[in-house]
Amino acid sequence: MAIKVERPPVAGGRKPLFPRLVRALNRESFFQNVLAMPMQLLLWFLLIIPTLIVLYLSLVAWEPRMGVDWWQAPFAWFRNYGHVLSDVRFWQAIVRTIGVVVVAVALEFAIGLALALFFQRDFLGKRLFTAVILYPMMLPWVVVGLAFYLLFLEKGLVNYILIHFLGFETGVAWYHYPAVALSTIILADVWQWTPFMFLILYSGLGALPRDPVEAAMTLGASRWQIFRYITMPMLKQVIIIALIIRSLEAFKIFDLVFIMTGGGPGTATESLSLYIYRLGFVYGQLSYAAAMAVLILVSISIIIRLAVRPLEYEV
Amino acid sequence: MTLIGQASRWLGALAICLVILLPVVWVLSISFKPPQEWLAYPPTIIPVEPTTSNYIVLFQPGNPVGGVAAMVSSAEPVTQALINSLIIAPIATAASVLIGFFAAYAVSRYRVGGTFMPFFTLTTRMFPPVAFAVPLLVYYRMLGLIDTQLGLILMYTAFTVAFSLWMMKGFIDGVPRHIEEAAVLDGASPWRVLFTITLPLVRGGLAATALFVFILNWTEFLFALVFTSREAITIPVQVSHYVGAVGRFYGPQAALGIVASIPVVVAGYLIQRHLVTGFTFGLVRE
Amino acid sequence: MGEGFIILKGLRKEFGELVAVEDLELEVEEGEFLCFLGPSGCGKTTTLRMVAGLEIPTAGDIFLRGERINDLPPQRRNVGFVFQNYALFWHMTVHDNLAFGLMVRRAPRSEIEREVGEMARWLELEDLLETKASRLDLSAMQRVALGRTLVTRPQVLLLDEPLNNFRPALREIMRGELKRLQKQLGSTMIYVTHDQEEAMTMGDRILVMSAGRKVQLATPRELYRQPNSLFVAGFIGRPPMNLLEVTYAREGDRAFLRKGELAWDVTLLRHAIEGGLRGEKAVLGVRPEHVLPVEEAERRGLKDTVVTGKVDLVQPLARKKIVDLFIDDTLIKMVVSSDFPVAKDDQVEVVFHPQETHLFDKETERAIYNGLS
Amino acid sequence: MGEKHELKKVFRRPLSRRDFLKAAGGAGGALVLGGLASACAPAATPTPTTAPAVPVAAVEGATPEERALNGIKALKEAGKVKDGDTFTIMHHSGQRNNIVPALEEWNRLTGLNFQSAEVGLEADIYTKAMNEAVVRTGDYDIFLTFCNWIGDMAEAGLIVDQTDWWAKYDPEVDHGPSAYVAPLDRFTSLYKGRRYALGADDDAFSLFYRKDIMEAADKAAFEDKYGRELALPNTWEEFDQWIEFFDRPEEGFRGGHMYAERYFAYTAWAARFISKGGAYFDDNMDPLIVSDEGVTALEEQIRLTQNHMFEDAVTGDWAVAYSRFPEGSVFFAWAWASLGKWAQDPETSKIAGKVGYLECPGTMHDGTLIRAVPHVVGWSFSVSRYGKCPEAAYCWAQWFTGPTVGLDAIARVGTLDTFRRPWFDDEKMKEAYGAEFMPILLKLTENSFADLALRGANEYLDKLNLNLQQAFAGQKDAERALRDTADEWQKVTDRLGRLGQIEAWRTERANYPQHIQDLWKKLGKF
Repeated sequence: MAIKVERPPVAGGRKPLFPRLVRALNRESFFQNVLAMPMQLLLWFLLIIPTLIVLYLSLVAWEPRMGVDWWQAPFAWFRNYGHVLSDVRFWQAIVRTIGVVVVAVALEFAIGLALALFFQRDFLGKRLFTAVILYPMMLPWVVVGLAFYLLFLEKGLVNYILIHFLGFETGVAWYHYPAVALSTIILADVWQWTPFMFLILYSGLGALPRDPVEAAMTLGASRWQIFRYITMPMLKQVIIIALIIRSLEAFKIFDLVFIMTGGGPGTATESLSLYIYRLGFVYGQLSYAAAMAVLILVSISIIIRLAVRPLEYEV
Repeated sequence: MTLIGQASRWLGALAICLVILLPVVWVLSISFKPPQEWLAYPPTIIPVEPTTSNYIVLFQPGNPVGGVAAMVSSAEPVTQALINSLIIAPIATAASVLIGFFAAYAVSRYRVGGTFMPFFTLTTRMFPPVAFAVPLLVYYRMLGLIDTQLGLILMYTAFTVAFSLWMMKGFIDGVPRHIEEAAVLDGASPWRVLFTITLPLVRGGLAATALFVFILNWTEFLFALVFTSREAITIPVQVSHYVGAVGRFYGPQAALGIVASIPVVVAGYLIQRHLVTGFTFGLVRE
Repeated sequence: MGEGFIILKGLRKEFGELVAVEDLELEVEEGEFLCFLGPSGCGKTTTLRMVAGLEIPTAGDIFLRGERINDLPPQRRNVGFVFQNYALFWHMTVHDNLAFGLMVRRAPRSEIEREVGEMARWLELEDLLETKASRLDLSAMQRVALGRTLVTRPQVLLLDEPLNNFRPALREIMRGELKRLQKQLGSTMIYVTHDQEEAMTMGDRILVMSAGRKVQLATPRELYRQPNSLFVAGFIGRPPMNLLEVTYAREGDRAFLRKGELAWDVTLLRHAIEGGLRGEKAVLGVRPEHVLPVEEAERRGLKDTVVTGKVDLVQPLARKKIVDLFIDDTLIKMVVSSDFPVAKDDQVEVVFHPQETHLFDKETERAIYNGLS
Repeated sequence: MGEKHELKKVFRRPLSRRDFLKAAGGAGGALVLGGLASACAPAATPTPTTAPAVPVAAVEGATPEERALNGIKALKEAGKVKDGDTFTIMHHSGQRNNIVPALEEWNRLTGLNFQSAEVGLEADIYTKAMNEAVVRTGDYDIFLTFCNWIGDMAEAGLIVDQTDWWAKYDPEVDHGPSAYVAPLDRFTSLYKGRRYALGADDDAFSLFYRKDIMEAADKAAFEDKYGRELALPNTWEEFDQWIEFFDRPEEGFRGGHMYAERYFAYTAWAARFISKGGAYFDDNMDPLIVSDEGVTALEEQIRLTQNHMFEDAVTGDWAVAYSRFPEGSVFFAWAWASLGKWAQDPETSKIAGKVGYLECPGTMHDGTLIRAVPHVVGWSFSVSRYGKCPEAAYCWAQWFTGPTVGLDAIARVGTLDTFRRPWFDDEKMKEAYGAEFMPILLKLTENSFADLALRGANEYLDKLNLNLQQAFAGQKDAERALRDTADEWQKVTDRLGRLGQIEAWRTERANYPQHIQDLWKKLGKF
């Protein structure tokens, strides 16, 4: 009887054509750097020069309509930054935007998580329902803005329902009062972006190992205890990342505000992005906008840095 | 599960979907309404005089919307924008997700770039795009990339790769390392481990990331507006073109919104079964 | 119901088209160490998971202490389960892993600390209490998995191939540990394994399963001596039992099993054979340790047909040798003491221990007789 | 996709301002030498040349269109353009129907390849135009923009001073039988006394009311209440009473819809303010809005808005007017001329045939009624300095706005409205707008004044709007809103350079209709 001698298989199952190349490719130090290279190249290539231009712009006093090329503009050094810090409209926009981010993201997370848990079990037509739930974020943002703008008009569908079905005397002037107007914007944002939270939490939950959950079950843990002590901690990474991503995006909220209220009445619902848009593209104050952007970048960086910290100590 | 459990779950899902669907139905309804009904009061969900002209006008711009002479649609046919979007968004998504996945693996397993690099990538999402637009334009002019598909592809890849990196890092971190180590002990090369062990395990995460990035790319407006003029305009820019002397053409805008969402819905439906992988720490259950 | 501690009645589990467990009947006695043995995919783990409540049976009932527990969620069965890959709470420390079961039962803090401390001492995990579970080595993981379960004092302890990931030497030590532990606790254990040696050394009784069905439930000794089927015969014992295809023939009053030129006189057994055999094809089984060199057979006064074989391979072990013989073109393994002189290509004459042969029906694979005793 | 961005273009250095002055300096000489180098060299930014007193076109041709075509011919002969050269016009989507058919015709006539690049939101046109000023891709040759943006575009060096071309080609804007209705001839094109654009639109705000309701009204009740006969209002006081009388909130029918929203809130206020004799600035660019005229005007308008209009007027977008009025839920509406067409179309309107038109109310000054009609936005053509051949691009604009071609183009549905005097009597136009409306529109236009058109116009207006919207929403009182605006305006002026702004404002106020300038003089303002 012939005895086959088993050798440990060579990578790829057959002899490599270029053994030295393959060995080099497989050397760990090389391997890991090659992996990260494309991203680094892309980002440096595409973003470093524009970033330097932004920084430069933030230090000069320049507007396109000054009729001077941007590289010829006189230096203002940190005057732009000083002006930003003493700009009331800027601070109001910051506070307002943070408020929207906190409320909207919290709601999106809570609802998204509830939905993701609800959809863990199988039931009839689950795929179809999932598709429906994901739908809102697939619409172009402009269209979502328009739909909600029309819904909450004084003579829109929502007020019609309030008056004719819920017995309200008159409709609500949704866009009139800052807090109410902001809530409609938040509502639209929640409607549009809860699916994202659902998507990421749903796939996060799906990717979790079943074993620890089963182990906890046999150890007598209740559903809530499993959720609290097993599922959530295991999902922590995904949750933090989802929250960071969503917060960063919500912080830039623009389309909905632009279409639904235009930031009005006055500046009552103006978000930071809308203000920067006005500064840069309506008022033409590009170097002032650049300074503001840099300030925002720095401060968000610090906040996110703190938020990211817990992730770094994970195994 | 019991039949009652099934039924209650199903009803719950139905209720959730109805709430979610209300604005969708509203958009859908507008897309079938003639101009005089777009803002009409009392509003109706079912169009009084339903019309398909909002859709027809997307492809044959000469036809007045809803047969109303004053509503001559004034945009180019959507074909060009649709083709552009169908080229730009998928390529940028694939590039972003792949590049992000590799980088995420390096970061998760080897801590390449320490803590700075992954964090640094996030700054691309912190910058208010308006402030970035003009400097980028200056740079793109140097590169000759304005109003080209390649220009948008590069830009979308760069601006979404941070999300790909972070989302994929989250999923890769969730794969226990000892599974990979076992494969290494069996003599597999690191590339082989990456493609045959890790990649299948994070399939769900990859699908979710790809879907999200695709949606971002598919619906991006500001850069598409600023960086294109004729040749490379995308769907969201095209949506904004449906305006006239009497305001926005809500009908065609809604119709295009619906049409534009179809590819995303299809993509979403196709990758859905990958969304939940549910692996059990490496070994297949008996 | 019966007096069994755990009773499975008509238990069945289907995964879609696939029938994982088919109409299983089983009684487990209190304090017993029962092993589920079978190849991968035979349904043993599924059965275990049904007992734990992690899978819901498609049909059939599970009784614990006479109480039907089919509808009881796993949380309320008080059944300990040690998973194949331990399923530790990777994000927690060893301490928290151990404390988990008590914590979710809202035991007072002092009690938790006491129990966890004791368990850690007993399992020699004291130095590792503050270590994250994901950083442990395999043996420590196994001990944590065990300790985490034992801390809740389950009525039944279910173990799913817990020693799979161990080196053989360590595995042997752990076997002893587990067995001792079980005796010490006096708890009922069901232990799933695909390793017959493990089952044979540990189990009070062994349930052999194949393709979702119960094949034989017996003590290790019975399984070894009286396998009820070809499957069990081939599965139990190492090296495995030699199996020869033979033909049964009556020649007047006498009866023979023939294989080529060879013939064994089975006249005395003919009633048993004729009662069991459907056709004329049968399989003759003899364990390698019962293939005796002619000299030894004569010394022990055992007479039977002498078979001549050519030595193909000799594998010396510590005190024995395993010899592969070719009889015509059939391979036979025999175990002889290491001082038996034999070399490759020698001609060796052997006798099958007449009281230790087994006969199986070729068609039904069921045992016709097991030895002469 | 990228052929037009070959590498050689990448390093093509854009003309700097200095090169530019040099080129322009040489232009004079070159003209003498046969126009070789200069034909395409754009004229410099404010070079002090005297405006041509009597326009005598240097180019052959009986009409502006002919001269434009001959201009292209000459440019071709000089080798400045050749068949198939591509020119791009940036314009608003709403004008496609006006422009594209004409483009095809033009391309057929000239052999050039003019193409349109549309932009959906008006604000985005500004964004893209100003970006072009910075980046200088040369991707655009002509901009069709709001005429009050030309200050910004000119100062940014983006667009070319057309004054010399006007002399050379004579577009017949401010003279001759088919001249633009004054004062459109001035404010659609002038910045700091130079012609930077060619007007292509008339956006004098038009007033519409429900003729049927007015006729059926209880005339006696009106007389009892206000002590005068029910008639179309001439002054703002009469107007306010008139609106109040027809406001029936309990029936879901409101008195009027006038803009009080985020982008056009200034319109209703400005009409009152200017007619009262107000002016935005004095000659030193100090705001004059926190004045009696300003505050009273705003208080009146706030009262009207809060008491007799739907909330939508404050918080909806401008298009809301285009559904509230035609659906018959307001008595009066004030918007662009297109609302008239829209409301008279039986397809889309429940009140077709029931629409009446009126002149804009005014203010009595010593027995003279002074009317002031806001001309809100309005489109005009300007030519990019960075395009292939600015002069050829200019020729297109002149051809398109010419008396014959323009008539056809403007009569098509789109966002451009009639602006040449004879067109107001044209049958095609009468049919498009309604014969009854044309004389009214003419009067409105004659009384119209332009939006602030200084450099930074967008910013001035936006800050005014956001304060006014707050006032209309009841979040600020009139004086506070105007004072806040004035403070912000001062900052803008200082930032942009007060001297330059003073120069611009002094020329800009000369673009107001004569009767308003007279009033200012009488009130001792200027």
